[in-house]
Amino acid sequence: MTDLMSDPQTALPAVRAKRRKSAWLRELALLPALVVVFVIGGLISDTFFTFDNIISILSAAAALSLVVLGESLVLLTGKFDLSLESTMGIAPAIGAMLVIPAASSGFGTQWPSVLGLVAIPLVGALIGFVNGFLIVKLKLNAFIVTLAMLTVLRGTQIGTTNGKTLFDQLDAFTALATTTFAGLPMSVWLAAVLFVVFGLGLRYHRVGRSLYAIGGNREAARAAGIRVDRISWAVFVVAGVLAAIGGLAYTGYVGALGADQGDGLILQVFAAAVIGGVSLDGGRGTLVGALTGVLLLQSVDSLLRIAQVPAEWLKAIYGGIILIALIISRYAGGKPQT
Amino acid sequence: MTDLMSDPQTALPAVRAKRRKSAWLRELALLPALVVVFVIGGLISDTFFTFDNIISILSAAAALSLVVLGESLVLLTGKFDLSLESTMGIAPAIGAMLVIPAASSGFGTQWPSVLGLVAIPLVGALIGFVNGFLIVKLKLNAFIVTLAMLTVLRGTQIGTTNGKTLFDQLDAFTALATTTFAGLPMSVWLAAVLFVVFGLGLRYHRVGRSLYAIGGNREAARAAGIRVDRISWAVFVVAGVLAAIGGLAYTGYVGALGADQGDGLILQVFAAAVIGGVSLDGGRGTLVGALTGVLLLQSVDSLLRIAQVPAEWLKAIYGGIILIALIISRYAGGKPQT
Amino acid sequence: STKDKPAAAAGAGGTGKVGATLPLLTSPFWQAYNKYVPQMAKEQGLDALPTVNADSDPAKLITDIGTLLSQGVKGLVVTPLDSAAVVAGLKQAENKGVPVVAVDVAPESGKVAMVVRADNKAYGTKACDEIGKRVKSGKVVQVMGDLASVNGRDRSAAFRECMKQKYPDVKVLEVAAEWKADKASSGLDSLLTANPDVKGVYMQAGGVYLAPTEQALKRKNLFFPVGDPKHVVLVSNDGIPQELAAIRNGELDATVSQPADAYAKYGMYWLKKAMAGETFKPGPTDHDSTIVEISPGILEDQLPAPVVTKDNVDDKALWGNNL
Amino acid sequence: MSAPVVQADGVGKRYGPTVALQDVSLTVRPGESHALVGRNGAGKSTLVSILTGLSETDTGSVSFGGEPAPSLSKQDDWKARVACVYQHAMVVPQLTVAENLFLNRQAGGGFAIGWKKLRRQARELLDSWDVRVDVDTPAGELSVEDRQFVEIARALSYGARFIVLDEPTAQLDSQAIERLFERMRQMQENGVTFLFISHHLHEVYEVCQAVTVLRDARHVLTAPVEEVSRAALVDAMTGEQGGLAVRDAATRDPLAVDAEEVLAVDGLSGDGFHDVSLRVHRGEVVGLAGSNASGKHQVAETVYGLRAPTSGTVSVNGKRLPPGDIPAALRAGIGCVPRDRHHEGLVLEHSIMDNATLSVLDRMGRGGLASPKVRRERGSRALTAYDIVAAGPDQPVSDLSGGNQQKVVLARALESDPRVVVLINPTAGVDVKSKEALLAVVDRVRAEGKAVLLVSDELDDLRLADRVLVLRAGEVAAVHRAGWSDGDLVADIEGVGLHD
Ligand SMILES: Nc1ncnc2c1ncn2[C@@H]1O[C@H](COP(=O)(O)OP(=O)(O)OP(=O)(O)O)[C@@H](O)[C@H]1O
Ligand SMILES: Nc1ncnc2c1ncn2[C@@H]1O[C@H](COP(=O)(O)OP(=O)(O)OP(=O)(O)O)[C@@H](O)[C@H]1O
Ligand SMILES: [Mg+2]
Ligand SMILES: [Mg+2]
Repeated sequence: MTDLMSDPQTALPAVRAKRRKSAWLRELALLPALVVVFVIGGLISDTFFTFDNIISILSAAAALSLVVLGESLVLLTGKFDLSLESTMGIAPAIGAMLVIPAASSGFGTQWPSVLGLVAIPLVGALIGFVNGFLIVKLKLNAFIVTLAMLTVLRGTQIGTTNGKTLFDQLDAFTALATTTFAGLPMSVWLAAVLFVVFGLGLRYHRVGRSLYAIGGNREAARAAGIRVDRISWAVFVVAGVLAAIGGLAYTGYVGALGADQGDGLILQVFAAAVIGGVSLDGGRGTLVGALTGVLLLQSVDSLLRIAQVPAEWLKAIYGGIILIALIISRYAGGKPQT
Repeated sequence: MTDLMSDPQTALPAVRAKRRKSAWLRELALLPALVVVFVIGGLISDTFFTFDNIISILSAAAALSLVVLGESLVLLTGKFDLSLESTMGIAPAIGAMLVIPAASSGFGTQWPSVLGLVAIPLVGALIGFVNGFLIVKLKLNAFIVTLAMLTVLRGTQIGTTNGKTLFDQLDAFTALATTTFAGLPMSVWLAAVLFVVFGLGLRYHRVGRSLYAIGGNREAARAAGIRVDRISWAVFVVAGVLAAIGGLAYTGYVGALGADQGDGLILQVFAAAVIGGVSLDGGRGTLVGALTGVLLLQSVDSLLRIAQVPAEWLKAIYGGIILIALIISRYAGGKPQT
Repeated sequence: STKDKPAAAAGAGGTGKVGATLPLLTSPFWQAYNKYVPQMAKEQGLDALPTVNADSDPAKLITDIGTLLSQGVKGLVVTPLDSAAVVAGLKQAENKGVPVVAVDVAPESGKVAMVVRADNKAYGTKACDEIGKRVKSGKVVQVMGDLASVNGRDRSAAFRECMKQKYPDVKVLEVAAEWKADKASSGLDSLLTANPDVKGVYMQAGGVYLAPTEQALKRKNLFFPVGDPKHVVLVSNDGIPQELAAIRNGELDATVSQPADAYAKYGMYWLKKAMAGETFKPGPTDHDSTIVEISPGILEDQLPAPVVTKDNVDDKALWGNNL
Repeated sequence: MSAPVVQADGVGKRYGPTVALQDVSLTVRPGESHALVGRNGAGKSTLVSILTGLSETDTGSVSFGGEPAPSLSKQDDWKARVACVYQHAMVVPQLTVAENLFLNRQAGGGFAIGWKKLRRQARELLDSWDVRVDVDTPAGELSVEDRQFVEIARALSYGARFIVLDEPTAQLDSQAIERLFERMRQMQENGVTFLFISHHLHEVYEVCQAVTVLRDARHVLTAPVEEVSRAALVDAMTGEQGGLAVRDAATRDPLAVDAEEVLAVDGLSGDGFHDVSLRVHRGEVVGLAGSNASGKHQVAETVYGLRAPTSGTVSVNGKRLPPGDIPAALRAGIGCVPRDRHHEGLVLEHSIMDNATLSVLDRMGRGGLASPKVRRERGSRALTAYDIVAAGPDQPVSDLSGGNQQKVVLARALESDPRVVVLINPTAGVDVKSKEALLAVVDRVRAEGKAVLLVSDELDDLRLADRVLVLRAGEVAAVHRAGWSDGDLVADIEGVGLHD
C-alpha cells in the first residue's frame, strides 16, 4: 500500500494519545454538568456544599446506584431489564417475610435473620435466572418480557403482603443503611465497593470485556469464542442480585418495606445509566459514567429542594436542568449521543 | 442477461407465496393469543364476548391506541419518544385552559372552544418539533431527551394548573369520546380512520416506506436519497400531534383533565407496540401488529375485571397472562423476537 | 452525638422557620392542602419554607425531611406516604430535636408531637354506611385506590369489613384503579357490562374518580339523578368543590369531606405549641375534636370528617366551599 | 499420507425452503492451500460457517485431523483447530482495533488485562502487515480495507494450523493482495493449511494447489489446480460450456468526438483528495484507479453527494449540483453503487424488493404511491435482470450470499435509470459469470448513452473504460486511454519509482 495517503492521524502519536484521552473525557462527559450543579448549589445555599449534605446525597443515591449498576451490565450486553424495579421490592420483602413473625405479616416461618438476608440475593438471582431463560433461551424480546415480569413481580408482592408495608422487627434488614462507618452508611460503602469491583472487572477482566463484545456484535463475540448465551444469561442473574441488594439498601433508607418499593424507579435507573453514557444499543458505556449519572440526578434533586423551588414547579425545573446537562455533556463529550 | 443459472428454488412460486404468507402471519402473531383470551373470556362469563363489552373494550382502547400509533411511527424510524405520555396531558390541558374561564382554572383568555380544540394538536406538534430539534439536529440521545422532556412537560402542567384537575365546562373537550356514531364513540372512529390512513401510508406510500428504511439502516437510507433528518424530525411532530389527540380522547373518556393525565402510561404504550411486533431497534413492525397489541392488553384487562379476580392478585395475573401471550406469539410467529 | 436539646431548637418559644412536606401534587386534595399550608402557617405566626413534594416516593420523603432539617427548620409538618416508611425520617428529626406533626397518616412508631388526621378507616366505614342506608341488597362497587398505599388499603379494608358486618345482603365488587382515572373508568365499564344491575358505587377518591365514574355510567346509560328509581348510588371521599357541586346537582349522594384546611391549620397549630415545648395529653380539644392515644406515645387529634349530603352541602364550614 | 486437516462428509444445510448445501464433501490435506470456488450463492460461505463452528450442519459430519469436530458450545476447541476471516465484518464496532485483535485472548490472562501490552502487541501485529491504523480507533470507524486487514491479521495470529479465508481479497487493492499472498506462502512453508475462497480465479492459480468447485449447493469437482484450466474451472462453476467474453473498450468504436459532456467535475477537493477535475461524456466510461489510499473512492462519493467537498463543483449537463446533497444528485440523474454494501448499500433486514426500489420510491406511482405490488414486480424484475439467486423478491437481503447482495445494490443504483452512473467496486465479491453479466449491463448502459464513472481495483473492470485516470495521493497522476497494458497501469497505480 502506498503510504503517502495513510490516514494522517496515524502518523502522529499525539493524536493517538488525544483519542485515548477523549475516550476518557467521553466517560466523564457529565463532570462539567456536575461541577456546574455544585457551583450553583454553593452559590445558592451554604448548606448544599456541606459534608452533611454530601453524605445525604450519597445515602440517598446508594440504593439507586446499585440498581443502575445492574442495569448497566444488562445494557452493555445489548439487552434490557425493566423488572429490576420490582425485584427491588419483592426480593427484600420475601427475605423479610421469611424472618418476621406472622403477626407482623411474615410467612410464619421465622427463619433466623441471617438466612433471611441470604435469601434476598437468592430471590434476585432466581428472578434474573427466569428472565435470562425467557430471553436468552426462548429468545423472547427482553423489553417486553421484563415489562411483563415487572408487573408479575409487583403483583405477587402486593398479593402476598396484601399490599401491607412491613416494618416490625426489620432491624436486620435496615442495618445496611443505618450502620455507618466513617460517617457514611454501609450501603454507600457497599455500593462503592461493588462499583469498583465491577468497574475494574469490566475494564480488566476478560469476562468484563466480553460483555462489551456481546453488546457490540453478538456474532463476532461468538466467533471469538465467547460464550455469548451463558454470559448474557449470567448477567441477568447478576443484575437481579444487585437489584435485590439495592432493594435492601432502599428498605434501610426508608426504614420500612412498602408493597410499592421501587415502583416507578426504572425510568430513573435508565435515565442515570443513559445520561451517564451507557448506550441502549449495547456495547458502549462505563460504570464511572453511570455513577456520574446517578450523582447528577441526585444532586440536582437535592439542589432544587434546598433552593426551595416551589413544589408546583419543581418537576419542570428538574427536567429542564437535566435537559441542559445533557446538552452540556453533548458538547463536552463532543460526540453525538446514541 | 443470462438467467440460465437461476436457482432451482426461485422457480417455485409456491415457496414464494408461503414466505409472503408467513410475513403476514408474523404481523398477526398475537392473533392466536387474542383468540385464546376471547375463548377463555367467553367460557368464564357470558358478557365478555358480547357486543356491549366489545364496545367497552374499544372505547377504553381508543386513547391508548392513538398514542401507540404515534409511538410506533417513532419506533419504526429507530428512535424513542417517552414524552408522549406527558404530551397526552399537557396538550389538552393547554387547549382547555385557553377556553375555560379563570374561575374554572383557565388562563382567563376564554377563547372559543374551536380554537381551543385546534390548539391541542398544535401544542402536540410544537412539543414534537422541539424533541425533533434536540434529537435530530443536536443529536442528543432520544431516550434520555424525551425522558427529560416527559418530566419538563408534566412539571409544566402541574405548575400551570397548580396540580388542579380541570372539570368545568369541558363539554367541547369530552365530545370526542362522548358523541357516538353507530354505537361507537367518535374517538374510536377517529382512531380507526387514523390507523387505516397511517397503515396504508406505511405500506403504500413512499414516505411510509422511507420510515422503514431509516429505521433499518440510516446510512443506507441516506445513500438512497432519502431525507433522513427531515423525515425523522417530522415523525416526532406527527407523534406529538397523535399523542395530543390521544390525550383529548382520554379526557373525554374519563370526563376530566387531571394534572397526572397519562402519567405512567408510556410503559403500556411501549408494551402494546412491542408486543404487537414493532421493533425497538427500528425498521420493523406494522400498525396492524401494534393495534393487536393494544387490543390484547385491553381485553386481558377487561377479562380480569369481569372475572372479578381479587384486587390484590390482579396485577400478578395480568402480568402472567401477558407473559404467556408472548410465549404463544413467539411460537406462532416462529421467529425470535428482537 | 448530634442529639441537641429540644429546648434549644425551640428557640424563642414557637417561632422560626418550619418545613412542610407533600406526598404528591397531582390530586386535587393535596393541591388544596398545599395551598393552605403557607396561609395557616402565617395565621399561627410561623414562617413556612416552600413545601417539598415527595412525588409518591417514600425514599424522596425521607430525603426531603433530611433536606429541610439541614436547612435548619425548627419544626416539621410531615405527610407520610406510608405509616411505616416515614419512621427513618422521624428519627432524623428526633436526633436534631426538631418537633414533628404528622398529617393524614399516623406513623407506626417514632416521635411525633401529634398526629392530625381523620381516620382513613373512618372514610371507608362512613361511605359504607351512606351506601348501606340507600342500598339494602344487591351489588355495590368500590373503586379502590392503590393497594400498595396505606390510604387505599385502609379504605378498602374498612369498606369491605363494614359491608360484611352490617349489610350482609350487599355484594361488593371491586375495581382496582391505583388512583388512576382511566383505570377507574375502564374498570367500571367492564364491570358494568357484566353487572348492569349495580346499585351503588363507592369512590375512594372523589377528586380522581368522580368524573370517570360518571362518564362510565353515562356510557352504560346508567346515569340518573338522585331520586330517580334507576339512580345508582354514588358516595365518595375527599370533599373537593366539584363533589359538592355534584351533590347540589343531584348527581352524587354523599361524600366524606377530608378537611384539607383543617389538616393544614391544626398541623401548624400543634407544631407551634410543640415548638414552644408544650406536651399534650389525650382528651377533648378546643376545636371540637378529641385527642386519642392510638398507640403508646402517639397522640392523634382526630379531626371530624363530616359526611356531606344534600342536607349540609352548603355548610360554610366545609373546606370545599371556601376555595 | 497423514490425516486430512479437515474433512467434511455429506454435509447438508437448509435455510427454510432454501437448500444451501446438499451432500457436500471436502477434504483438505495438510500444508496445502485449497481453493473453494463457485458462483454466488453456491454455498461456499455456508460451508465455511460449518467448518468454523459458527453454525451446525443438518446432515453429515465434519472432522479435524481424523477426530470429530467439537460441539458448537465448545468455541475454545474450535479456535484451536481453525481460524477464519469471514466474508462479512466480524468485528465489534465499539471496541478498539487493539481489543478486536485480541478479543477473548487478551494479554495478561483472564484477570488483569494489561492494556499497554495489549496495545503494543496490536501495534506490532499491524506493523507486521504494514497497516497504518491507530490501534485505539474503534473498529466501526475503519475503512472497509483496513477492517479487512485487521480481520486477516487477527485470523492469522491465532496460531491455528488451519485457516479459512472467505473472499479476503474482494475489497483489497493489488498491493494489499500481494502482501497477503506473500504471508500466506510463508505460513504455508511452515506447514499452515489454508482454505481460500475467491472469485478472482487467477488468484487461485497463484496461491493454491488444489481446488474444489461447488455448484447449486453441490460438490462438483476437486482436483489439483494444475489439472484444471481456467476455462474448465468456469465451466465447472457454471455447469455449461463456453468461456468468458472479454470486454475491452479498445475493441469498440471510439467515442464520437462531438459526444456531449454529461458529468463535469472541476477542481474538486475534499477529505483525502484535492483539485480533481474530470469530464465524462455521453456513452463514455471513465475509470478511476489507484491504491485504496489514493482518494479515488472519496472522489466518487463526493460526486454522488455522499461527502461534501471542501471546494470545487460537480455539474451534470451543465447544471451545478449543490454540495453533499444526494436527493439533488439523484434528481440530476446520478445513480451510485456505494463502496460498503453493509454500511450504506443495503437495509439488511429488509427484502430485496424494498432495497432495490429504495432510490425510486418517488417514481413508482402517482402522489408518491409505492404499492407493494409495483415494488414486488420491480423486485422480481431485478432478480432476473441481475441474476440474483434468491427465494423471491420478499426474501430479506440478509439471507443472501455476499455476491448476490452486491447485485441488489447494483440493481438499486440502476433502478432510477440514471444519466450518470457512479460505480465503486461494483463487482466486489461477484462471481466470474455474474461479473461478466454485470459488466455487460454497464456496457449496455453506456451504449444507451449514459456516462459511467467506474472506480475499481480490478483491471478486468477497468478494461471497460475509455479512459482510466490514475489517482495518487489524492491527485490525478496519469491518464490511460483504452488499450493500456496491464504493466503500465499497475506501475502508475503503484507509483513505482516515485516513493521510498
Ligand atoms: N441465513 C440465511 N437464511 C436463508 N438463506 C440463506 C442464509 N444464509 C445463506 N442463505 C442461502 O444459502 C445459499 C448459499 O449462500 P452462501 O452465502 O453460502 O453462498 P456463497 O457461495 O458464499 O456465495 P457468494 O460467493 O456470493 O458469497 C444462498 O442461496 C443464500 O441465499
Ligand atoms: N478498553 C480499552 N480499550 C483501549 N484502551 C484502553 C481501554 N481501557 C483502558 N485503556 C487505556 O489503556 C491505557 C493504560 O491503561 P492502564 O490503566 O491499564 O495502564 P497501565 O498499563 O496500568 O499503565 P500506567 O498505569 O502506567 O498508565 C490508558 O490510557 C487507558 O485509557
Ligand atoms: Mg459467500
Ligand atoms: Mg495502571
